[in-house]
Amino acid sequence: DYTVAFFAIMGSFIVLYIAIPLIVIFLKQASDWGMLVKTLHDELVIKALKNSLLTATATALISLLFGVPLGYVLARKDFKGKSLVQAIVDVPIVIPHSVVGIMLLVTFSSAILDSYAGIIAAMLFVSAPFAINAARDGFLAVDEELEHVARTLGASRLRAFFSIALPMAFPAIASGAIMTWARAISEVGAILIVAYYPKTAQVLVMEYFNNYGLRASRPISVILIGMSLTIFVVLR
Amino acid sequence: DYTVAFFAIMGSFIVLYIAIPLIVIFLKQASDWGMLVKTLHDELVIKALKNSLLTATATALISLLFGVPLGYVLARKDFKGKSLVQAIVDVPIVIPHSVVGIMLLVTFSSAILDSYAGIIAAMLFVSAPFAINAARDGFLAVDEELEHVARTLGASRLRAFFSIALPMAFPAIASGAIMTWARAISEVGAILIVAYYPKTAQVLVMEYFNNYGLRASRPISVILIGMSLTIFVVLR
Amino acid sequence: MLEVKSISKDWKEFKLREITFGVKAGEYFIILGPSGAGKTVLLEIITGILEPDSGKVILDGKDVTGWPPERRSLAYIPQNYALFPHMSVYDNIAFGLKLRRLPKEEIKRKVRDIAEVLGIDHLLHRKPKTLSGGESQRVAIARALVIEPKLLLLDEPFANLDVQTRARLIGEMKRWRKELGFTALHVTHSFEEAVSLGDRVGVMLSGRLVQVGSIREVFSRPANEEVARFLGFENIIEGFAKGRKLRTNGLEIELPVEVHGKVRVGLRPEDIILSLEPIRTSARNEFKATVEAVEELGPLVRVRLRARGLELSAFITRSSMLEIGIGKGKEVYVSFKASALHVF
Amino acid sequence: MLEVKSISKDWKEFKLREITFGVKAGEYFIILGPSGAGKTVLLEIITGILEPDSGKVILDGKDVTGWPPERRSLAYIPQNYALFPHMSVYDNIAFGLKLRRLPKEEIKRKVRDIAEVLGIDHLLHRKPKTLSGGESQRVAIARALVIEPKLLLLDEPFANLDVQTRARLIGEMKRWRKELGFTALHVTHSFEEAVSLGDRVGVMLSGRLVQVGSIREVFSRPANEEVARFLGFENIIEGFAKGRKLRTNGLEIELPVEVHGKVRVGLRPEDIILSLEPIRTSARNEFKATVEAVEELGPLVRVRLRARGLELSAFITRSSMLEIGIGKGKEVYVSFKASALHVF
Repeated sequence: DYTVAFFAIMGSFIVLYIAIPLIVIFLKQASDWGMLVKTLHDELVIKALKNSLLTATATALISLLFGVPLGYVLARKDFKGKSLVQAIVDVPIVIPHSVVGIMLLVTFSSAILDSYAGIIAAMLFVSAPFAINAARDGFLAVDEELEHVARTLGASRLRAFFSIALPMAFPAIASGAIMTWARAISEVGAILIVAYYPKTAQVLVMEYFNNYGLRASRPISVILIGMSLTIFVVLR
Repeated sequence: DYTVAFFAIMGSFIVLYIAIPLIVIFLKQASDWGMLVKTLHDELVIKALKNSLLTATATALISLLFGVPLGYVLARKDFKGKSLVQAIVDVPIVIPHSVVGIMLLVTFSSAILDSYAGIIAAMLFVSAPFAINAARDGFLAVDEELEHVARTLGASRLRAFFSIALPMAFPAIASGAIMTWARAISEVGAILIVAYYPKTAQVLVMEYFNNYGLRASRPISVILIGMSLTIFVVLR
Repeated sequence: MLEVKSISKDWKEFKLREITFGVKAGEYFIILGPSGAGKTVLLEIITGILEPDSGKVILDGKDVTGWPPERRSLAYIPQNYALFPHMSVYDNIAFGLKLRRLPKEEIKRKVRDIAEVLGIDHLLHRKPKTLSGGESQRVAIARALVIEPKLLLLDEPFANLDVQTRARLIGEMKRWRKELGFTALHVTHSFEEAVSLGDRVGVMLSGRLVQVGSIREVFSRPANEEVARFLGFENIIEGFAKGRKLRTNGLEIELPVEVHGKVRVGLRPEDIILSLEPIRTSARNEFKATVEAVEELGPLVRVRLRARGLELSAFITRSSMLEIGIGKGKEVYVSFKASALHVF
Repeated sequence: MLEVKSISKDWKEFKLREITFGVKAGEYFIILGPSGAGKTVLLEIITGILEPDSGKVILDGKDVTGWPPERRSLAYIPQNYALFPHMSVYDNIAFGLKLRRLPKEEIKRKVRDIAEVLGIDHLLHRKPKTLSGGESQRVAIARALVIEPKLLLLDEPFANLDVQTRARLIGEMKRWRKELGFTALHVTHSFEEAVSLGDRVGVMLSGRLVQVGSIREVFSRPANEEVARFLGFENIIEGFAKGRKLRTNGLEIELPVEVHGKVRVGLRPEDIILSLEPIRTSARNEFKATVEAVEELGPLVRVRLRARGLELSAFITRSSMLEIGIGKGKEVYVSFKASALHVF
C-alpha cells in the first residue's frame, strides 16, 4: 500500500527528529565518562539537583492539595461559571514561560523573588493544570453510583469520598502527580525570571553552557534526561 | 453540603492563583499606558514579535507536514513497535527545556546555533507532539468504514484520505495546529541555549527584565498574553 | 412504614408527577413500569440521593424529605449492583457495619451469617470483578441486608442476569425474605418478577403511578387504556355499543357483556387468530383483513392488519408466518372470541 | 458472476471456514445467520477491504482476490450506511461518478435519475445528519447503485430502522430491483427479509456456510441439527425409533412417519401446548411435566419443562402464563401433534 508507506516515511522523519538527539547525547556522553564522574562530584551540581527535586516535589504536593478537591468538584458538580473555571485552569499551557515569570513578579514582587517560594510559584503556575485535569478525569471515571450506595449504607459525603472516590481515582491522580512533577522540573523560562537563585539544575545547565560551553553542561543534561525518562517509564 | 463547599473553597485557591496574576498584570499596565504605547513603537520589540510569529508559524506548519501523516498511520495501522513510536512522541513533554537545547546543540551543533533554524528546531522538538497527537485523535474519530466505502466506490487510498479522512479530521487537526503554535511561542529555555539571536519576543521579555527591570518588560508581556489568550479563545 | 406523598420531580428527561403510595412493614411492593417511566428517579428520591421538587417522603412517621441518605436507614441496590471494586467481598459486606463502629468480632459474625444465608461464604476473599452476575447480585443483597435496614430498595435487580440465574435468584429471594423478614420496594419492568415476588404492585407509566393493587387485580381490571396497553392489550377499539354489539369502522363486533353508548374495548394481539379460510363458529368475531406490515420479535411475529377502517395487531409464530405465507398485501381472515375482549 | 471459493479467515473473534458459494447475474442472494456468524467479515473480504487467509474471490471469471476495493466494480452498503457526513446528499451520490471523471452534466442527470427512482430527489441539498434512518438508507442505496456496480453488497440494510420504514423499504427494494435490474448479495439475521427478498438463501452459522437453497427448501429440510436449531427447532429429541414409536428418556413418542433405529427429531417450542388438565386426543403426544424455569421474551414466555428425563422448551403468551399461573415447580400437561415433529 504505497500511500501508507509514504505516510509512514514522512512520519518517521519527525519520530527520528525526536529520538536522535536523545540517543546522540547519551552516546557522546558515554565517550566522555570522566566528565560525567567529575560532574557527579561537583557540589554545585549536587546542590542544584537537590533544589530541583525538592521544589518539583513540593510543587506536585501543593498541586495535589488544591487540585484534587478542585478536580472532584469539577467532576461531580454542575455550577454557574464551571466552563470559565475550566478555561482558567487551561490558560497556563499557552502563556510564554518568560511572561509567566513577569506576571508572577508583577503580582507577588519581592515575596517570591530569588527564593524557594519563587521557584515553586513559577512551577506551580505552569504545572498545576496537569494535576487538576488528571484528578477531574480520575473522578469522572468513578461511577457516582458507588458513592451513592456508600451513603445509603451510612457514610457521610466526606467518608464516601475518602473510602470510595479517592482510592478508586488514586491511579489517575498518581499519574497526574507524576506529570505535574515532570512539568515542574522541566520549567526554565519562568524560573530564570522569578528565582535565578537558589539555583536549580535546569538553570545550572544553562549557566554552565553560558560560562563553560557545551561539554560542561552535557553531563547535567544527561542526568536530568535520565531522571525524566525514568519518570516517563514509570508513568506508562 | 459542607464537604463539597470545603472542596470548592480549597479548589478556588488554585483557580485564583492562576487568574489573579493575569488580571493584575493587565490592571497595572492599564495605569501605565504610556509605556505600552512606547513599547509598541520600539523597533526591537516589533522585530522580536515578528520573529516569534514567524518561527512559531513555521514550526506549526512543519509539525503538520510530518505530524499529520504520522497521526494517520498511528490511527489506522497496527505495527510492531507502535507503542515505542507513541512513547517517543510523548517524550519531549517531560524533558527540561534547557536540556532540550543542549541535546539539540550536541546533535546538530553549528547548523542550528543562533539562527532561525535553531529557533524552529527548539520549538519543533517541544511542540510537535501536540500536532501528532491531535491528528491521531482526529483520524481515530473518523469511522474507517467511510474510507472503505469510498474505496469500493472507486477511490484510491490516497484519494479516500484527501476526500474523506482529512476533511473530517480537519477541525481536530486545526485545533492541534493552534496548540502547537501556542506551545512553540511559549518556549524560552531551549531557545535561550540554541538561538539567543535572532531575538524572539519571549527572549526579549527576559532581556528587558534583566537590563531595564520589570516596568520595561511588562508591556511586551501584556502583548504576548493578549496574543496567547486570543489563540486560546479561538481554540475553545 | 414508607409513605410517599405527591412527589414531583423533573430530572433529565424524566418527569415524575404527584406520586403517592405506601409500603407496609413486612410487605414486598413492586413498582412495575417500562424503562423510561422514571422508576430509578423515584428510588433515588426515596434514598435521598435526589431531592424532590415537591412532595414528601415519610419513613416510620418521620418526614425525612430533607435528610441526607446516610441518616435514612435504608439500603439501596442499584441496577449495576455498584459493588466497591477496590474492596474484597468481605469488605464490601462489612462496609456498613464498620461505619456503625461495631466491634470487630460482631462484624465478622454478622458478615459470615448473612453470607451463609445467601450462599456466598466461599467468595468472601474474592474481588468483585472476579464474580459472575448472579454472585455479584448476591453480594449486593448481602451488603444491603447486613445492616438490617428498615427498607430494602431494589432497582431491576435481576435484569442483567441470564435466565437460569435469574429464575434461581427469584426463587431464593422468596426464601431469604421468609428467613430474614425484610420490607422491600422493588422496581422492575418484568411481569415475571411482579408475579413471583410482589405482595402488591404499582404500575408506573411515564412518570405517574397509575394503578396500585394485587397483580391479579391490576391485570384483570386495568384502570385505564394506558395500563391496558402496557399489560398487552395492543388493540384498543372504540365504538358505539348497543347491548352485546359494538359498531365501529363499519364492522360489528360481539361483546362479552351488555353495554350501551360509547365504549372502548381492549384485545390482546395473541388472542387474534389468522387463517386463509374462514373458520366461523358461533363464539367468534371474524373479518376479512389485509396485512399491512410484518414485524419480527424473535420467535414471534407481529402482523399489522386492516379490516375496513379498523387497524389490528396480531401475534403469530414465525413458523405459522412461513406456513400461511403471510406478507405485506396478503388477504387473511381475522377471528377472536368475544370473551377475549376487555371492556373498560 | 460472483464465485467465492473456500474462503477462510481469522479476524478478531470471527473464524470463517471454507466458505464456497456463487451468485448468478441478476440474482438476489441472501446470507442468513445470527449475529456473530461472521457475515460482515465475509462481505468485507468480497469487497477487498479484508484479505482472506486462503481461498479465492472470482468476479466475472477473473480472480480478484488480491485486487484493491476500488478496482472491483462492486458497491458496498455497510450496516451504518456510512454516508459522508461532510458532504451534501447530492455530493454523496455523485461521489463515485466524480471519481470516474464523467462530464458534469451527465453526473447531474444520473444523480437526479437515481434520486427520483428512490424518492429522495427533494433531499439532495441536505446534509446526512439531518436525515431519518429510512432516508439515510435510501441515500446509501442511491450512492451505491448510481455507479451501476456489477454487484451490490448489503450488510443488514434494514436492521436499524423502525418497523414501518423497514416494511416500506423491503417492499420498495423489490420494485427498485425490477426497475434497475441489479445483482445483490444481502446479509441479514432477519427471516422476514430472507422470505421477502431472497431468490436463494445461504445459512451461515459460526463461520461456516451450512446450507444453500430456496427459503422453503431450507426451512422444510434443514441440513442438520444446527440449522434446525437456528430455524427454531429448539427441542431436539434423540432416541430409538421402531416404526412410528420413538422411545426416549422413559417416554414413548408418536412419530409422523415410520423409521427404525437411532433418530433425532426436532420440535418447535411454539408447537407445544400446555394445560392444567389432560386433553388427550388420538393425534397428540401428551405427558406430565414440571416447570423448571420461566423466561420472558417480550409478549411471549419461554417455559422450560422436564418430563421424566426429557427437557423441553415451550412458548406461551404472557397472558396464558398468568391465566394458568405457571411458575417454577408447577406441574402441567404438555402435548404436541405427531405432525409437529421433524425427523432429521
